[in-house]
Parts: sequence; structure tokens; C-alpha cells
Amino acid sequence: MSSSSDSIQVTVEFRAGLELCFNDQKKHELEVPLNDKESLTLGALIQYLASELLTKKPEFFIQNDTIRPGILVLVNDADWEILGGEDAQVEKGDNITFISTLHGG
Amino acid sequence: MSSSSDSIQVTVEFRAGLELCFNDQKKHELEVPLNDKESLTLGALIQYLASELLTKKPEFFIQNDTIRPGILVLVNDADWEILGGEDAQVEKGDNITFISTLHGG
Amino acid sequence: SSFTKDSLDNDEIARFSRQLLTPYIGMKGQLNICNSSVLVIGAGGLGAPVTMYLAGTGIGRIGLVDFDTVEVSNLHRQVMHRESRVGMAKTRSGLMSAKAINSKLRVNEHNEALSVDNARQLISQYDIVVDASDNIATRYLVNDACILEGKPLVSGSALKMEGQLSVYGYKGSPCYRCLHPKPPPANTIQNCSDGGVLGVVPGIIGVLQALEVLKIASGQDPSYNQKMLFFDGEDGSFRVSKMRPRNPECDVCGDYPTITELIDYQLFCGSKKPRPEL
Amino acid sequence: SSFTKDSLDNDEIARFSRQLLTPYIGMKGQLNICNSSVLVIGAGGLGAPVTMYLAGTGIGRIGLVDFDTVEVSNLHRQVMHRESRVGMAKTRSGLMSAKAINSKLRVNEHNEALSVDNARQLISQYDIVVDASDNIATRYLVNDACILEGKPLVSGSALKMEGQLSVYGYKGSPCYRCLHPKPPPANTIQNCSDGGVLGVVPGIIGVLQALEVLKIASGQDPSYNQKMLFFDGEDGSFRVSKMRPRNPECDVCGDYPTITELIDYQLFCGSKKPRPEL
Ligand SMILES: [Zn+2]
Ligand SMILES: [Zn+2]
Repeated sequence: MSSSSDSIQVTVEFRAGLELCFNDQKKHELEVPLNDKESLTLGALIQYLASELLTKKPEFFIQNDTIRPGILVLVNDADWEILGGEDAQVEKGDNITFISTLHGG
Repeated sequence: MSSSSDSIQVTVEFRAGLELCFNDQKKHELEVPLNDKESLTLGALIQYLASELLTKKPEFFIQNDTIRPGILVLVNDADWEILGGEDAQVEKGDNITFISTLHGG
Repeated sequence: SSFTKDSLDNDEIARFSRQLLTPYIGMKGQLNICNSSVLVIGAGGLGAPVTMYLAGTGIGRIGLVDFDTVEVSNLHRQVMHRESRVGMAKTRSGLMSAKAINSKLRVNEHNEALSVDNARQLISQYDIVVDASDNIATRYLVNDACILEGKPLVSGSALKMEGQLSVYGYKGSPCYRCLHPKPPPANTIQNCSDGGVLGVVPGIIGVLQALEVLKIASGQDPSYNQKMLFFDGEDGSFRVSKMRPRNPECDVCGDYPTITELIDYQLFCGSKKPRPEL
Repeated sequence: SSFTKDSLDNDEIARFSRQLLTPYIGMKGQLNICNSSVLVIGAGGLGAPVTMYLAGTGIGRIGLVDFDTVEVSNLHRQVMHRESRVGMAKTRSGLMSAKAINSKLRVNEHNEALSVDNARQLISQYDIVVDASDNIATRYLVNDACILEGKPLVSGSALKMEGQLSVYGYKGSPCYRCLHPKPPPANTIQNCSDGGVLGVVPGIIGVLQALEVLKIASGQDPSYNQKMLFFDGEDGSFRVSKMRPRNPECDVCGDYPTITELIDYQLFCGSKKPRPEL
């Protein structure tokens, strides 16, 4: 009922193979704890996903503390680079989608 | 700036040929006057569109005071029949789409 | 189908290996596909990609219904036909293109118009039906015949820059009549001959129809059950809308249907006048 | 192109009539299409529908680049090839299928691997480029060569149940390198041989690539410029996302590019080790 004010509710999706790192589940409804911070950045969300949600093959998702090259990050269907990348603020109810770029044809 | 409380803001789309009746324009951002009523039903919106927005070939859009057979009505991408058809309430910011059913192949 | 395949030979394993590798299909799904049959109604802009892609998947048997012959004005979108086949029955041209992809595929040519007299008998011989027709009277006829024969219907349509797709009469989804109890007035209907159509639009819808058939045939749920896909080539937009469920009061698929045998669809759709005596 | 067509003959008017009827194309758009040329890189799962549908539209000239021969495992998705052509060069098989649809179409067979040595020279001969390739080193190579030659790139890809599509390096859109300045580590890359692919997925993406080419060729804006389409065949979902604009600091399309000629793409992508001396 009450979404506590020290967490933030988001929808996270993993597509194009990244779901393999997250229990083969493409869509996750999450309450991400704020840990006494005022807000959540995309960078902090990625760290949270890597440490708390990831179940397998971390190198497919994260490298050198940031998202692996070849993954596109979409916030409400817009490229995160338009919004500021890792520093962009996550808002309640946001959909954050991680999609691996495909090369086959 | 101020959207007056005696009107309601909606997005209306006409697709699959119906745009011909509405100045060849597929998407319209509208402020629909409430005329002292509390709320707007889909039925009342259709009457408003037929009398105020329609520019050509009314028989392609409306027949016998309701939507012509063969047109699907979507409210925020859901079939209006799920929501109650003509009696359903229109909410601020709703997207209402009218799509003619195609028969070609 | 007269026999059931319970294993693949080496040629088939090689042929379908890329598809088998997807966990979504696997060996069981592939065998289901090989044991399935589909009736494609219309060998035109939609029927061409449906037929070619289903031939590739290894579906066991395809029936093609069309009474037309190939014309040069078809070739911009009906890419299973070819210049050298202008004048040939579209069903024969479709058979040749399908068997060129997979010679083991069984293809039945139904070189005739779908009608009240043959629709149920034809549909009863197949597991899944594809509506790739080009007129509204046929769409009601196909719908009613599928409901009466209990067959899932994968329906696609296209005109100008737009296309639509839905699955009817399957696992709680509505039928065409649930969505459209009354036909539109005849004077509001356009077809590809007067409105034109961009070839790629039925191409996209047709390949998606093949995917829906593949899903049903392999034992998966289709994507567009109780949903409708709308594609607009003008802006490249796709919209998937949730549609009403089956209407228990529907004239044909309802709990107390009034249509229990096929009717006169030209008359129902107003494309011919009633006989003066009536 | 050596000559410019400024009118259609009667056969062409009949052939393209349905497409001409759409106000979106019209006579002027059709003439633009007839005067355009496209280079299709890869005659496989994406290249097959691109080639067949573009042949239908009346595009003036198609170049096909592929060094492979037709294999039986291709046929489930590469529906322009056929059983009787197993062992034939894919470019020859593609030429035959394209000319069967439109014998006036000019088709250039480039039966060779795209490489640093031939990429720019090949691309310079065409108006529009389609990336229908199947590996990441080729994707960077095609991108850089298109930027260096100033050609719009319609890029599609597919794996398992999913497909992606975008237009690069055209009217302010990013290039592939703007989106992906660094390649992914080699151990994270899958291709159709190990991941499998459902044939209809490249089918859908390929037909949409043909639509994007048609738009650019006819003088319209493409739909997926600075946008990317994501299709997931598992649930039939389509997503169109707004992407970043061209990056002024991009290594190849930026204001001060550091890549001004083609590089070693195998090395760049880590698919081969650097020479020990280096
Ligand atoms: Zn019904
Ligand atoms: Zn760039």
C-alpha cells in the first residue's frame, strides 16, 4: 500500500539476451532503496542491479564499473545519452530498459 | 498557460483513411469544452468531433448519431468496448484514436 | 494429416538447425510445425510472404486459395510471383515458389474463389487459417467458416501505407464479428485497386502472420490474441492494442449463435442488392 | 548511374500502378526510385527480403555483396534462395530472384567479402547502403566507409527472436560509432550460428529496411532516422526509441574525426589478436 519514501519504484527490462544475466526474466518491477540519499542516478541503479539482481555472467552486463560496451540504455524509450547518461536522475515509475545490440542477419 | 477547468485536454488521432475527414491531419491536440457539464463521455466527444472538427465526408465517420460500423475506437491503446463504449468517461490527457478497419491484402 | 512425423531426418536437422537452436522452438516445437497444416486464403500481397516464410519453417502442408492469375501489376508486392508467370494461376505460381524453398512441403492448389459452397469443406482440412484476402465479404465468410469449423484465424490486411493484424476465434479472443457486428456501408470501403498500396506494407503484415501461424503450430500462444497490431508505414509506427474479449452475444461465436450456417455475404455487406421480390 | 529516367513507359505504369496510386509515392517519387541505386551488404536473412521487395519497387540498380554460397540451413529464412541453388554463390541466386521479379532491374554481383580494400570503392558506386551483414567487424567497417563516402546507411540486425533497425549518418542522425564508440568484448558476442534465429525475424526487419530505402530513394525522410526500432518476436512487441543525435566528438563522423581512412576492424573488435611485434 504505502511505497516507503526511502525507496523508489521502477520498471527495469533486459532484452536481446541480457535477460540471461537476470534469471531469464525480461521485465522486473523493483523497489530500489535510496539508502539515505535524496535521489537515484542511473549510475547508482546500474550498480544496484549488478550487485542485487544479477544472477549470472556479470561480464555481459557490467565492465569497469559501468555498463558493458554494446548495450543501449533507454529511459522511457529515450536513449539515456540524451538525458545525461549515468548522471541522469531516475524518477518514480520510470521504465529503464537495457538492450544488447544485435549483429546477426 | 492555464488550462481552464471548463474544458478538457485530449489527443485525438484518425488513422487508416479517417484523416481524410479531418483536414488530412492524423493527430490533433484539442481542448474540448465541457459546456457546464461535469465530465465528457466518449459519445459526447464523438458528437463534438463530428460537429466541430470534421471537414469532409461525414458519412465516413458518423452514421445514425454514432460512430460508423467498421471503425475501431481506442482509448490509450485499449478497445473502447472494454471501457464501456460511448458511456466511458474521457480523462484529461487521454489519447483517443479512431481507426478504420482495412480489408485489402 | 494422414501421418504424423515423430523425428527429423539428417537433412531436416540441417535445414532447420538455426530455428531449432532457439529455445523458443526446439525439437518438440519443430515437430509440431512439421505436423501442422495451414490454409492461406489469397495468394497476393499478404499471401506471398506468408507462403514463402511458412515454406521455410518446415510446416507440413499449405493450401492456397485464389482464383486469380498473376498480373504484372501484382509483382511490386506479390514477390513469390514472377514476370515469367504472368497469366499463370496464382495458386500454381505460389506452389512453385514454396516447393522451390522446400521440395518436401505438400502444397494443395485450390484454384477457385472461396464461397459459401466450398469454405467450410476447405477449412475443415487444415489446422490453421490465414486470411490474406482483399475484400470485406470474404473476411466475414472466412470468419464465420472458421468459427463453425473451430479453426484459429490469423487475419491480416493492408491498404496504402497501413496494415493491421489480429488472431480471431482462438483461446478466448474475439472473432471478426465480435469486433464488427455490422459491416460498414458499401460506399465507405476502399480496396488496393482504388487506394493503392505500398508493397512493403503487406510484406510486413504477411511475415508477421507467418510468425503467428508458427506460434500456434508449434504449440505457443500467439502474440496478437485479443490484441490488434496497427502499422503505419508513413511514420513507421507500430501500436499493439488490447481488444475486447469474445462477445457472449456474438451472432456467430456467442453462447446462443443465430448464424449456424454460412449466409449470403455479398448481400450482408451490401455489395449486391437484394433480389427485388424479397 | 549512367542515365536518368524522366518518364515511365506503359509497362512500368502498369507494373507500379498500385504504388503510384499512393499519394506518398506518386509519379515523382516513382521516378526518383527508378533512378536510385542501393548496395545490399549480405545476401542472407536480411538481404533476401530487402532484395526481393526492392526489386518489386522498381529501384534502378541493386548491388549484392556476399562471398558465401547457398546452404540448406539458409533456406528457412533466406527465402530468395532455393534448394536447386545450394552451392551457388548467394549473389548469383539473389540476382536471379530479383530479375525474376523485374527483368529490367540492373543487378551487380559482388561475390567477395567486404573488406578494407574494397569497401569504399564499392559503396561509392551506390546512392544508399543496406547493412544486412552478420558480424560486428563488418558493421563497423560498413559504418565508417559510409561516413567517409557520405552515403546513408540503413542498418538491420536479428538474433534468436529479436531484431533491430536504424538509419545511420543521414540528416543529423548518429552513426553506428556515435552509439557504440567502443566495441563489446569479443567474448560477449553471439551470432546466428550459435544463437539460432527464427526466420521471420530477419524477414520483418528486412522488409522494414526496404521501406526505409524506398523512403530515402523517393525523396522522403526515413522513419527511423535518429530512432531505433526494437522488435521482440517472443511477445510481438515493437518499440521505437529516440536516440542521441550525431556526436560532434565521434571518431568518424564528428567535427574533428580521428578516423579518416578505414582501419583494421578485426583487430578493433578483438576478433583477432594484435601481431606480437606490435
Ligand atoms: Zn464473435
Ligand atoms: Zn558518429
